[in-house]
Amino acid sequence: MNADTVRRVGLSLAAPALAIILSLAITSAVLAAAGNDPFDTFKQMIEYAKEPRTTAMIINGSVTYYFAALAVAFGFRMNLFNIGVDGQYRLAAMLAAAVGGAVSLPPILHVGLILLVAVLVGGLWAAVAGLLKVYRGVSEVISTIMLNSITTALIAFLLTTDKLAVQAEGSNNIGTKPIPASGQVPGIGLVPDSPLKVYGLIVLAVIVGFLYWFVIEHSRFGFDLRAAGRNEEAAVASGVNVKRMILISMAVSGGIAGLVGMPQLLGSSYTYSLDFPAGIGFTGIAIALLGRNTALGVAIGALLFGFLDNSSQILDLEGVPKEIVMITQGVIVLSVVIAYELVRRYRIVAQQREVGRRLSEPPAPAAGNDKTPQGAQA
Amino acid sequence: MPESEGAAQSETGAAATVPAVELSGITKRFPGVVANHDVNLRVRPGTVHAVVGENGAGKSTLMKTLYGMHKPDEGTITLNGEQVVLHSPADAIARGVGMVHQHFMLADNLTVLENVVLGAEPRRWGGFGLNRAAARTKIREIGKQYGLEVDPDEMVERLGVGDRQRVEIIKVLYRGARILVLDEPTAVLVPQEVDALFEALAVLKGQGLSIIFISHKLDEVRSVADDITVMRRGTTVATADPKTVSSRELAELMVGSELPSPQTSDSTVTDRPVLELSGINLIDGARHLLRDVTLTIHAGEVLGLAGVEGNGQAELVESIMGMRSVDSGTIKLTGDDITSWSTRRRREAGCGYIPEDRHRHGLILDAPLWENRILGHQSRKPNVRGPLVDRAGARTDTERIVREYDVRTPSIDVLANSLSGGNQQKLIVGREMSGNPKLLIAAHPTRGVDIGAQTAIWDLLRTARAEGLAVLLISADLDELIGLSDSLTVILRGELVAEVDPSTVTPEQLGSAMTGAGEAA
Amino acid sequence: GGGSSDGSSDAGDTGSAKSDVKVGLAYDVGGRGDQSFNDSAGVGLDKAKSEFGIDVKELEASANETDSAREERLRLLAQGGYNPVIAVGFAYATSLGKVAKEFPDVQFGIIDDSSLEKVSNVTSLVFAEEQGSFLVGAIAAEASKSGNVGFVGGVNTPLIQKFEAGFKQGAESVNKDIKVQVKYLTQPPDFAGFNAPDKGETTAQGMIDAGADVIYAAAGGSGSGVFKAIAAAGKGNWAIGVDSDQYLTADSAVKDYILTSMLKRVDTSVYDFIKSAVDGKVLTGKQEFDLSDEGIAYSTSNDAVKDYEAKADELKKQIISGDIKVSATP
Amino acid sequence: MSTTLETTTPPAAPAPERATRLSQPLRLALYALVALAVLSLIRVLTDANDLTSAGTVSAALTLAVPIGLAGLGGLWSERAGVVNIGLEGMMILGTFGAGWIGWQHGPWAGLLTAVLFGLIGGLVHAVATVTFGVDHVVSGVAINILGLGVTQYLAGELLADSPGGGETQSPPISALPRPSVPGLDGVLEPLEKHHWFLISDIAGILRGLLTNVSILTVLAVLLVIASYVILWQTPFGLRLRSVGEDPHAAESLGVKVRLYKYIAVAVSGGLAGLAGGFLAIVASGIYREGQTGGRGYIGLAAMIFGNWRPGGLMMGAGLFGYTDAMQLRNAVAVHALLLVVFALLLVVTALNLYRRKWVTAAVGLVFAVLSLVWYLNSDELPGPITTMTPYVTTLLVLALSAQRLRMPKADGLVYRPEGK
Ligand SMILES: Nc1ncnc2c1ncn2[C@@H]1O[C@H](COP(=O)(O)OP(=O)(O)OP(=O)(O)O)[C@@H](O)[C@H]1O
Ligand SMILES: Nc1ncnc2c1ncn2[C@@H]1O[C@H](COP(=O)(O)OP(=O)(O)OP(=O)(O)O)[C@@H](O)[C@H]1O
Ligand SMILES: [Mg+2]
Ligand SMILES: [Mg+2]
Repeated sequence: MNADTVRRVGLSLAAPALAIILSLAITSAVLAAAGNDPFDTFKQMIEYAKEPRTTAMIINGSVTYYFAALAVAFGFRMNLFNIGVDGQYRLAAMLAAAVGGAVSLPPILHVGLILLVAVLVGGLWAAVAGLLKVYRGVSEVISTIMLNSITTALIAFLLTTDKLAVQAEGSNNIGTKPIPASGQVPGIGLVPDSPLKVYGLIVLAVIVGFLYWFVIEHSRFGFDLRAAGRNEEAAVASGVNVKRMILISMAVSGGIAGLVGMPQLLGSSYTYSLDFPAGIGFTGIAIALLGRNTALGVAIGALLFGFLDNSSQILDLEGVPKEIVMITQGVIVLSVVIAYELVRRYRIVAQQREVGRRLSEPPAPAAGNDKTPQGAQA
Repeated sequence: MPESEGAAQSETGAAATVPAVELSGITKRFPGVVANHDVNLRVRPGTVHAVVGENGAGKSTLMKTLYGMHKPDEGTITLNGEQVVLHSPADAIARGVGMVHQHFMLADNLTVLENVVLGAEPRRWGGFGLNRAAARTKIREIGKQYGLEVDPDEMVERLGVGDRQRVEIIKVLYRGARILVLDEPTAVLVPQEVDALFEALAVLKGQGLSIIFISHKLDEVRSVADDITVMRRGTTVATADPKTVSSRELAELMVGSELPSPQTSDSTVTDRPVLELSGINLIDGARHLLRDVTLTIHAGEVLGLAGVEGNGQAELVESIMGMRSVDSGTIKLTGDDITSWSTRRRREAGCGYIPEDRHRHGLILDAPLWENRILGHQSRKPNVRGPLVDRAGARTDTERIVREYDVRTPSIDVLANSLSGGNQQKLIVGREMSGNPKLLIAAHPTRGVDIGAQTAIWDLLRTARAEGLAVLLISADLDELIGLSDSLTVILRGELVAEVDPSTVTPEQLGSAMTGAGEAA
Repeated sequence: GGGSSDGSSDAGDTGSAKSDVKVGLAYDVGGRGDQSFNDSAGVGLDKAKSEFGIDVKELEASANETDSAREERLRLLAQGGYNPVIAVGFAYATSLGKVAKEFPDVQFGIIDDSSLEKVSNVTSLVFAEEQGSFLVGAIAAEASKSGNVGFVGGVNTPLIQKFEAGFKQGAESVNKDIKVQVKYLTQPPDFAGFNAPDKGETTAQGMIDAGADVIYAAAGGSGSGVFKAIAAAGKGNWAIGVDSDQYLTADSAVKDYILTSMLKRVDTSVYDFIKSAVDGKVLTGKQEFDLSDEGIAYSTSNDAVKDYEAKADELKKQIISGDIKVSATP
Repeated sequence: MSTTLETTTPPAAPAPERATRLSQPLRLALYALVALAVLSLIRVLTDANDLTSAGTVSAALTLAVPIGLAGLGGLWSERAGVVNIGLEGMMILGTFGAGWIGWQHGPWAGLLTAVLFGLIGGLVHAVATVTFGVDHVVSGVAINILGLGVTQYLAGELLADSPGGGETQSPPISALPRPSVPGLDGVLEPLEKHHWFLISDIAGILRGLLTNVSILTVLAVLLVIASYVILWQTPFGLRLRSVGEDPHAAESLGVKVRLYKYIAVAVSGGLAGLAGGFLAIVASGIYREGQTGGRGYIGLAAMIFGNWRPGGLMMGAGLFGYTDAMQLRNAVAVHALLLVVFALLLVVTALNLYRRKWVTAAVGLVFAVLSLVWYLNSDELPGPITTMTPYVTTLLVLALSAQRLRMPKADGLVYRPEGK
């Protein structure tokens, strides 16, 4: 048994290790092909990442990614592919920003209100796809893809000076009315001697991550969710109301998506403007898959992507095209799953060997007798 | 056992002609499992050769070897005197071997024609195009020749099991197979269909084809086979002569246990109605799936529902379990009207359910056993505490089920799909029996399960019944149905058409009632 | 990107009088080689480089990046001893606001934004696009026989709306009941509208089918599509380019249909700014480029425009003198 | 025997689909005509002549082709049971290939490269999903990231110093021929210009479809037809589809499952690459970063929309291209579309009433009224709203008709050979 656990741990470490090596190798090959010294490049990135400010930036980026990936992962847990996280968080951020800028409340309440609006908007917007799936049989893949584009148009429609937007004097940018201090979330000096503070909402990220894990792994709801995800028909037979589950999980996924924009909004920009980051929802998909849809795995994935995205800034300065990190990201996603797949296969074979060892012994009748269905008469 | 071995010797000695199939010393190992060990099988040309053995005895594996689906680790395959090495089913097909698999191998969304010709398509447009017309005619011919008529252009998903079985056989004949392997072909058929099948086999035999026939139904085996080979724990332990051997002897050769008979002991029926259906109608668009179904099951009663598959049994079960909402009529469980209840609530109220297709409706194959134990009991102790899953509770209770119901598994942490079907079934039965249910819906509880497991499951049903459980039993195995039921109802085209007395009815009479032939009579 | 690094290396030998000023420049999304806005800035930089033999470093932006990324780009340049540092595009405003504080002795320049004009070490380089658009609008109205002209905006942002506003007013100043069709190809944050020639072509085609015979393409890279559509419509239809003189850069099949271009001399602004730094009396505050200083103008390289120059120059005088006030919002 | 036969086929089964399938072409033609009549009527009422003008149709065609080709790629691989989210990435590879080679060696060479690059993307997907049995979505997403990263990286290396090009775009690519059916224009144009009921509409549509059409558009249409013939009328196609329906059954009949999956996914990639090539060479005449703008995903949607069949896919892509052309070309016409929606909803509501689906009918009615009210109280839609048109329309049509979708049975399932 003990040897077993050792092996199991070894295996679970083997996969990521294998993946990292693989992706490093391929990335290096690409770099070398273009006449850049791989080793030097990695060194650059790591050196740069070690600077306190960059570290803080990496963490901040990861916090945002984490919400996005969790949102996607939640859907995946019951076989829902929510490609719409991108639209959901943008709409949520925009409306939450508008509300936050419009009202003035005592600090905690103000922040609470903004977060609430964001979660509600994200959830409801995602629920549209849920409703379409449940009542009209529209694949959530299509509907969320369409809703992403609709969101863009909707935001453009609302984000004008005669509606929700204001334009600062002399600026060509346009955004919602800035959120007053009472609605802002102060940063945390998590990284020693970094002038840049870590988003205060990292706390929320941790909480949401914990809840995600707890609900999925330990609650009845989570069990139903995973059951429906793994064998819908069996779930129905077991009394799970799958339609309701689809609606709920779509809404929850969207609710989490609603939080994606919050760290940026409440921690740094305080307004939703034309240059508010878009496309995080798609990164979220990759990270969710990279993290096997588990709270911890996703966290690691988010940090990895955060590191690659931010530390690549230095490369341009050194004349290395920073697009290289995108290649690395793609390769990592691929090689991780391949590595996991190989390990998984090994596990199954091992397990069957187990089953076999206990069930089928060398066909010596003596050994056979006690195993004959005779014993079935309980 | 030795004397039967002797019998085997004389048998082989007697066989003058070159055997159509000769498997000698076949050994097949799967990771850690010896599925076949030194298997010897010889099939005389133009005969029906039955292979019997308990679940996991290695029959399917052996046949898959003969069909080229995997290579044997040791041993040789000789076809019509010529030793061959089969790398793929294509090789086997090319050498005239055809196989009908234990679980249907048909693509639902393709037509009968497409399923049949796949891999051996008649061509047109200079070899580029698929010649449907030619295929159609050929399929019709085969149909006429062997009485296996099926509409070539029908979607397979619309076919009942009987027709599917036919399609499987047509597939094989279409490829001009001379050696036919049928792996548990009758498991899902009613007597009339079985007879039809056997008629077809007779014709084939008459044309000199050799047939290998696998079944768990020993009477059947004895009636159709010319020779019988018995497998046990992965190897051939004996050959027997169907004319002389009795089912009991066969069973002993197979498992050393005696052939169980599903006779119910004296009636335990009470007058407390548990399930009351009145005027149930279920309509899907133009289709009237259930028409005015009314029945009552009392505590301690096993009500058998006889019917050819696809006549509304599944729909009825799903209506009772609340997986479908009926269009009219009421469903009562021990007095309370549950017509509008959710499936979960009905389960909580004491409805147990052994589904017809354990893989689709009964289990999460890639989840460990203990999680599968929770399935269907997500809202009840010992699996949950309040809104949370109680892992410890669920695990200990799974241990109990594995113990009490003799589920053969190394641990409760293995995934359900690494259990053999028989053991999977026992797990499900154990699960549904726990939380002492008032009503148990058992659909084909022993389908594809070997005699040992069958006995166990039958005993379980009896004990539960004695303790006042009401059982709705659905089965294609009419002996089982007649043997276990206190009362029998026949369903046809979604209607309850006949009540028969299990103590007097014969399988044949029941079968004709099921197929509507009874109506005329 | 890869191309940019060589900037610093061969700086020495190109220049005549080697200056020790090091200029950092951060591009907007699309970057060097977008044949449009960013390139225009690049041209100014190159000119300065070869004239003063200065050291330059160009950094590219990537799509969908956050403020902190832009911030970091500017910071890296400032830390790297580059001074002045030029940010191309209004998207840098927020991040520059922060970085400028961190590096008080570095002079920053930002194009298309003057929200930071109060900050002493930020020079706002802004343009009166509406003025130039007004002129080409007038020219369009003059050239149009159908009394129906079109405006194709790349992405629906306030900046591009300035072009629209000027164009409309200009056209109406010539023919008060002229029909002006307006279409923006995409909505932010979908900035594809600046490089979707296919969308541009389809839209222009639609405008032509709806009667337009002169179309103003304020759509960056999508303009080439507009030119295609006009060329397909044949003689008598005109396209109007933007930013640089596209008559000179467009491919031969369409160039003759480009009546004129609204010149927004980002290159000049960049050059002037760098020059001022090299000369040691760096420009500060809000530097507005407009018709008066040729920072905004319309091109006359296509002879076809000759017939309309008189009118245009007339209007130009009035705008400079302030007799005509051009509003910057539609 | 015979009695058995009758009763074992589920008697409850509805009229066999075959019957309907036979009359389907007729039905579709009828629908098309009715739809056209309605459209024409609305055109006459609103005189939004762009609804059926040649310009709209040919623009719609150009916008539909890349989506259609991408969708066709999706169809090939999903028919073989491999979900292909990676279309976008393969398409991006295609655009770059076309741009990079296209500007140096001409459009045909560029096109070939586009297909080749897409094909490589497809093979990566095949290796991951078929050989390594990786989850199809994961591999697809990874390929989308890779496609973007690789092209941007390569563009930086290969296009940075190209004349008139740069790190984010290629120099112009010379155009491909745009043939017309000779003599047609002269006949149809006057007809169209009269704006007669129905006649002018038909004239306009024909003119859009048959005159000044890019050779590549023609090729694309041929490819759709070819795909139908190959997949549904040849042994090869049957085997390929069987692999997507039930690989184990196929395997048991000697079909080389993995081989067919590989072929399908490779073809899928090639088609996606071609879609990218079309964007770069025909639609834009240039490669530009971010040119695909999510069309890969739209293509996927179009394929699902079309129920995994070439005909349906064509309709999906067509609908999208048409509405997109509409919103890009002519605001008045888009406004008129509100009336079309109104009409559509009325019809559907009527159907639902007939089917006694009260709730659905009610919902439909509400939306119908809303769209009518909206139409009457506005004379143009705000710019941003018009850009929604294709997406909203697609959702709308799906919501009104999405039920009987039937994807290949084994689509997206990882296949493992017997005993492995
Ligand atoms: N693909 C496989 N991989 C690993 N082990 C296998 C595989 N197939 C069969 N086995 C092993 O071979 C044994 C025989 O399996 P097989 O399916 O031949 O039993 P069987 O005689 O057909 O049972 P049944 O009568 O229920 O069909 C099984 O118990 C199992 O342990
Ligand atoms: N593809 C496979 N991979 C791994 N193991 C398999 C496979 N197929 C069968 N087995 C093993 O073979 C054993 C028996 O398989 P099989 O399905 O024949 O069981 P069975 O007893 O025949 O079930 P049933 O009673 O439903 O026929 C199981 O224990 C299962 O673990
Ligand atoms: Mg079996
Ligand atoms: Mg078997």
